Amino acid sequence: MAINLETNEERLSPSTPPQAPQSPRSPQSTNPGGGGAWRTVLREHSVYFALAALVVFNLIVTPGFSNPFAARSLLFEAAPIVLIALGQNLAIATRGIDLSVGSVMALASASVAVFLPYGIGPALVGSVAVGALVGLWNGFLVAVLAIDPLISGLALLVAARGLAQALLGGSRVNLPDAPAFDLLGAGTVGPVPIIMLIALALAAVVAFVVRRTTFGRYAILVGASRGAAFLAGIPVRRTLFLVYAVSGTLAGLAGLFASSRLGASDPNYVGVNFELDAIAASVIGGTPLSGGRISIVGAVFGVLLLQVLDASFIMNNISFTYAQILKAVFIVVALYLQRSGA
Amino acid sequence: MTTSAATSSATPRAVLETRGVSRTFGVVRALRDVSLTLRAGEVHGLVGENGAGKSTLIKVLTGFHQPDTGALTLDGKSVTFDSPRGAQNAGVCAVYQEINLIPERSVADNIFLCHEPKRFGVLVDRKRMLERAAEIVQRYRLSVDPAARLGSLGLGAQQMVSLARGVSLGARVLILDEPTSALSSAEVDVLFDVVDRLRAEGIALLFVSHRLSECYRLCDRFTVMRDGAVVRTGTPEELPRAALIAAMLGRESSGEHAWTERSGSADTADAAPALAVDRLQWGNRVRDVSLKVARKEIVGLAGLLGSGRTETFKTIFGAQKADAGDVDIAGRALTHATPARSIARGLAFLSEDRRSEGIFPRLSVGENIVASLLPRISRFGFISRAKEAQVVREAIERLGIKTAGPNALITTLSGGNQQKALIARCLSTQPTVLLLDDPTRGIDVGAKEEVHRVVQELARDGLAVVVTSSEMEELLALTDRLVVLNEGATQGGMPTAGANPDDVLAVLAGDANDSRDVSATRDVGATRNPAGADKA
Amino acid sequence: MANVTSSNADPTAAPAANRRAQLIALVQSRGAIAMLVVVALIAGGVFPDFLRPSNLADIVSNSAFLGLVAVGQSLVIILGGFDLSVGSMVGLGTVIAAYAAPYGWGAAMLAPVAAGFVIGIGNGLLIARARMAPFIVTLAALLGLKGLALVLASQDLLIANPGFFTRIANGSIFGISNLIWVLVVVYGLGAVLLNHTRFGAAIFAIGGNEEAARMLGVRVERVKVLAYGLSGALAGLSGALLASHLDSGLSAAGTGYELQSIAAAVIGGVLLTGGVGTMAGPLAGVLLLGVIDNVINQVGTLSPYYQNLASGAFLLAAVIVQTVLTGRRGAARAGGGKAARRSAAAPARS
Amino acid sequence: ASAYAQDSGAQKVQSNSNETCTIAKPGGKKLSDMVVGFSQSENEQNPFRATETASVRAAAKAAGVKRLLYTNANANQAKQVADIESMINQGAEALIVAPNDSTGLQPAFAQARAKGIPVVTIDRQTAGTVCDDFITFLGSDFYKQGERAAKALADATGGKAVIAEIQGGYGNTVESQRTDGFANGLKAYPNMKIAAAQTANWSTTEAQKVMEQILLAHPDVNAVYTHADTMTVGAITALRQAGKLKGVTIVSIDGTKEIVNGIAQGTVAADVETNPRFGPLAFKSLEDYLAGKPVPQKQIMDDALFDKTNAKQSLAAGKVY
Ligand SMILES: Nc1ncnc2c1ncn2[C@@H]1O[C@H](COP(=O)(O)OP(=O)(O)OP(=O)(O)O)[C@@H](O)[C@H]1O
Ligand SMILES: Nc1ncnc2c1ncn2[C@@H]1O[C@H](COP(=O)(O)OP(=O)(O)OP(=O)(O)O)[C@@H](O)[C@H]1O
Ligand SMILES: [Mg+2]
Ligand SMILES: [Mg+2]
Repeated sequence: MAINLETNEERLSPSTPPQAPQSPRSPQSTNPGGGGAWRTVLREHSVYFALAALVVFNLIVTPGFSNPFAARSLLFEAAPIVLIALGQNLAIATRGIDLSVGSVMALASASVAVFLPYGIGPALVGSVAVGALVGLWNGFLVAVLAIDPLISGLALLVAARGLAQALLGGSRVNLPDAPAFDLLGAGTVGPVPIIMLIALALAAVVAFVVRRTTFGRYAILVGASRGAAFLAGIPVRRTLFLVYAVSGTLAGLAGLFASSRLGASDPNYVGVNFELDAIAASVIGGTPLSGGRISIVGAVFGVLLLQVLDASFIMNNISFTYAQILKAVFIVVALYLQRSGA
Repeated sequence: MTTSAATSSATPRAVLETRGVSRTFGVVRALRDVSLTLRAGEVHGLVGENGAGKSTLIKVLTGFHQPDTGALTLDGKSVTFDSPRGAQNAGVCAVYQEINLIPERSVADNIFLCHEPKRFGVLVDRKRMLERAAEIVQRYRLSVDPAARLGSLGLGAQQMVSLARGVSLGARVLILDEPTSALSSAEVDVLFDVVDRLRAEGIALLFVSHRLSECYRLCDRFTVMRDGAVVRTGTPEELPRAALIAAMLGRESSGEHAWTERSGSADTADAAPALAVDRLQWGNRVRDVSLKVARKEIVGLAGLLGSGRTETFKTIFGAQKADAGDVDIAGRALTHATPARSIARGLAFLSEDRRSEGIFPRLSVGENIVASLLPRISRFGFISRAKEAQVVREAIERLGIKTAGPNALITTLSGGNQQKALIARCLSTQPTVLLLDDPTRGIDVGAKEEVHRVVQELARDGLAVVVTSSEMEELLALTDRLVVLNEGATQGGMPTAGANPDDVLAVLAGDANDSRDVSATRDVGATRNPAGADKA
Repeated sequence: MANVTSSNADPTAAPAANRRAQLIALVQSRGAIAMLVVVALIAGGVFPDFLRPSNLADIVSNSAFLGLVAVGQSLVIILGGFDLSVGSMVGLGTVIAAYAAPYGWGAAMLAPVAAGFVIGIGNGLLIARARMAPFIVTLAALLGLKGLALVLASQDLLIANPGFFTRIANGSIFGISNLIWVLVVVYGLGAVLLNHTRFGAAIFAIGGNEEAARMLGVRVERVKVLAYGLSGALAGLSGALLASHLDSGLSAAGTGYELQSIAAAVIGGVLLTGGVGTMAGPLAGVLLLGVIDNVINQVGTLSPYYQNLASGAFLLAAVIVQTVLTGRRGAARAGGGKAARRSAAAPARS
Repeated sequence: ASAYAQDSGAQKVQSNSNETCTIAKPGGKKLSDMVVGFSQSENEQNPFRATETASVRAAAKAAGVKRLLYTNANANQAKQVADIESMINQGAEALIVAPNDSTGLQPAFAQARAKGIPVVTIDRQTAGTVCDDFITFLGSDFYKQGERAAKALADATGGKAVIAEIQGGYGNTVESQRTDGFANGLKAYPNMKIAAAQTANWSTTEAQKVMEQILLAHPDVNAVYTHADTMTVGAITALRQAGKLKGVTIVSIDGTKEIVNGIAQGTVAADVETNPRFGPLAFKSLEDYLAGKPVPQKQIMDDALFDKTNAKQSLAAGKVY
């Protein structure tokens, strides 16, 4: 019988002693002094402040950023990542992780081309269904076979992309002009892409599910303590299974969105390293990797933050090499500021 | 019983002292202006309600927390410990309330972590380490294999390993934070034996316990804490039981042992018992368990440490799959049991391992309380906020959980209040059968009374209760009858009316003698005759 | 791990349960080795060229680079963390070695190791002191170090004066490649470090229960920082040897090592939850990955997409076998099922 | 030498170096009783790689080799060394290598040399001693490709343009030579300015995003140079979505069907060919070498330049891939 599970599993996250929780919910954790209060607010909402600061900076410095098309283009890029960040957040809340999402996007993208001969409808549905299938398989591995999600995700990350490439013989396949793809790939309402609206609507649904449904609560309870959840009669396996299935399905949808945007099925480049962006966005948005907590709104803003960051490098023509270093520094500093002062 | 024989005449030398120590966590003032003196060759008792600040004080003494204000002196010299390591090196060691060892490592590894015997100056001498561990284990009559994985031992045995470690470090100040809460009375005797020996060796000891009888048996001096401050100090003579309790609670109490006698109103006439267990088996830990509990009855499951009480509960509850045997609830068989199914059928189970199987850290008190109830306060999967809030409010009120509010984090509560929240979780599903594994472990006198009151009320209202406790007196007072468990098998029972602990031990001893388990015999022998056991 | 039965243990106590527990422990620690042998034998049966000594030697020597990284990675995982930065560090290591090579082979070997150590310490400080999540810190390092390597070497750097430095990785002693010697020595030292030093005991303790380790007097911060430092240094060493092997500094070298080394460790029975692991296991894991690559080459006609599919499937199969054999499955239900039985099956009190 | 299936897209050699390699003692071995190994460097996600492998496979069949071994290093230099070693262990007697990098094949070459195995390197040049490490290099001149692209772009824009350059993956000689060659080619045209240069990692997807954002930051961009057709596809999508496809002149490198089609339709100005059909020439070089004939150390391809004058014919003749 393992004791002290909770500290044992702090590993994915900052190792705060369990007696010293730093939760926004704890009344004790707010500093009594007036000076500390605003600092706490700043820290807990750092992702919003950081995004605001970055946007202001870009508006002043970056040529073309104030162009409404800049926002539009950013939102197009961000929509698929928002979707996979949603699934990722659920997985992280259960103290897991889903590394397969980027490759699942590629597989879904390849599936669009594979199902196209049967019509546009089957292509749309089929690609998302393939994502769901991979998610179910991942869920089976994690929930039933109790494989560590990091490893099952890693194996799927490699295998799903291989499968995607094998399906299309490694090549990119252009999608035909069809209203459905045009709508997803280029349609906007005002400056906001339709796919972003869909992603936001799904984010709202997930946020509601997390807050108000048993499934959402189960996910958090399972993440907070697996052992306690089991004894409290919570359907641990079913919850885990569902979480990964949802994550896979959302990744499938993200793959469809990305393909529509590209006007092509691209098994090679769709979703490469997106899992890392989704994880980073979640953490920056306030969902700790050690589970038991979740912040959907934070994750959405985390995704936007990283997208704006990428865009500011490209638009200022900062060489990729330096951009990568700067991005790394930015992530570390952002998270450091979130932690310190606690 | 050993008492402060040598210490009453001259005041012994002060070893570790605190002066005016304060410590706050956010808005909680866990310690205020605490001054305490630990003397060589003296056992100092630290008592107080749950959340009084005892554990926090200890963590300050061992360098785990730094005091906000105040100072520590060791041998008259001012010191600061920046980490438990620093304290350990200065000879201040602690056996913490929540067992803090490494479950995946061996007993010997745990005992010698950070002070392993070495070879060639750098390499760990494993052979010598195992030998020395075996020596220590034998000297303190711990029946554990030094090479065994610590996690494979029961909590009690782990507690003893923790103690063995403190001793092997050659500490000058040894702090024991509720060391007995997981021990059975036999083990407690071994522990006390050790403590007596250490006292004779001139070591300064700090002893924390919610079992006042133990405190009186062992301590030379008391410090009473309330709300983070020291309210009284004095010798046992100066502070008799009633005064001590009054000081702890800040009011008069009905007294520690005023257990309400059970009226014995069990519904034994019922056609089907509320819970019937027949020849239950699970691996080699639960070998043959049968018991029947009627509505309104409180049955105690008595046994030595490691006799399989916890495993029995878990098997009944479906947390582990029985290999054989039947469980009936109100006459209907419970098949393919899982916790969820058991709960739906009216069972409720409270684990003895609060930390890893009880609380959901990071979540609020409210969320902790309703965890098992979610299917019932939701419709089509949507949780009803109003019902949730109502359940939580009622539970906090009913059990008197001390919390800043339903949204406070469970980890900010003291151990006893966490326990109450977990009991509230069990009760929330309105069970017909309650399985309580050591429900009063680590909770204070006042809270204990409340738990007893609640349990007895529930039984009066028609529940069937099965309960264990590491305190035999408590078990006798609380229950209608006992079922004795030995090595995973039930061995008949006895009514508790008029019985005393020795009677139970006699039953246990008799059974143990029949079996070939020498350790059980030895443990019981130790209880009755420590001196004789010494020679054994 | 040492499973010495002490004099205190009663040999007759629950022998069956004991044996089962020992069996499980054996599978956990030696399963990867058994799997390696089985896969190698099958491969040898199907592809006659596979078992040629020169082929086997090449597999081992080519595994050295990932192998060194896997040693550090395993230490960090046992400690309860990750190091995702190792792959980029290998690439940066080759570049640094190429820059240092004109100052002699000693500089070319030492500079990458020192750089890796310093960078690892940096990771460690952020993780242990600032208490940031290892996943994120080392992920950022992965990005940053890759960028740094590219800044230093936007093109491939040919090592100017090859000489002795390039013979280090390509030479042999007693007919056995130097790389194999290095691999053996590093794994040997790793095993001693892990099982026979206080540092190793502290690593296990922190991975098993960090809070407890701190209370028991382990200098948690220091050990963590040092472990990440070691991981970085070993990645640097791997980079130096790779530069010596390939005669050049390649910023893209080592890409993907982070995940491969984690996979090797897990196949080798290191638990991702920390606190459990050996050195022999990960070595077997690395060699298994090498064998898979080699077998895919022997098939010859497999397109690269199927290679990905095959290695993903293999990784999964290996982990499933591990999980099923060790009965860790119950862990998902924590407190129930086989996991609990496993603990119950441990040596009984005597 | 026409034992190999010839197609209209076959490579033509533009220049042979004067220096040659000749086998020391021709052993009279014939390709038809030999095991030949082909080490591909990168994933066949790129039509270039796929065509290259197909070409080598077809030529091997045509030459009637006993067995063709195939490995793919997945862009991992250390793996390529291991791959080549494993093929030698499987009994390869001749090797065709598409190096992943400009350096780093030394240990593999050393093993081949020790066993007297001739090596032909194709498409990317790599460090090594000619005739010892490899007998010949077949491929394009990437630097020159960059220069030709610059000239083509200048011709198409009349020598005045604001250029966005979309580069290949960093840390790779192909990328750096195409960058440098282009920059050098532009020196002759003072009115041609590079406004932004960003990598898109050879990826269509990334190229689309990069192009989009460059257009926002530099609305005045009216010319695009990309290092590969894969990325041109993404750039075109971005330009179309921004409604700028008409006003922007595009020059690319590779010569894939998709882009040459674009030339025919008027979306793309020019495409510098990189011919991946190395199979026939590689086997011919091996054959000659084994027969004791001198083989030129460097055989640089005569790359076509596709523009609106020849796009339709090239497509019809199947010259593009
Ligand atoms: N890290 C912490 N953060 C916030 N509050 C804390 C922390 N540690 C302790 N407290 C609070 O300090 C008070 C004292 O707690 P402590 O654990 O010392 O009590 P105790 O006397 O040991 O109680 P028990 O008998 O239940 O163990 C409690 O109100 C507790 O909630
Ligand atoms: N002799 C033993 N051998 C193996 N495991 C043991 C032994 N004693 C106890 N345990 C372990 O300790 C845990 C609790 O033990 P068990 O249920 O048998 O005892 P208990 O009577 O409830 O004692 P406790 O007072 O410690 O709760 C179980 O996980 C069990 O596996
Ligand atoms: Mg306490
Ligand atoms: Mg128990």
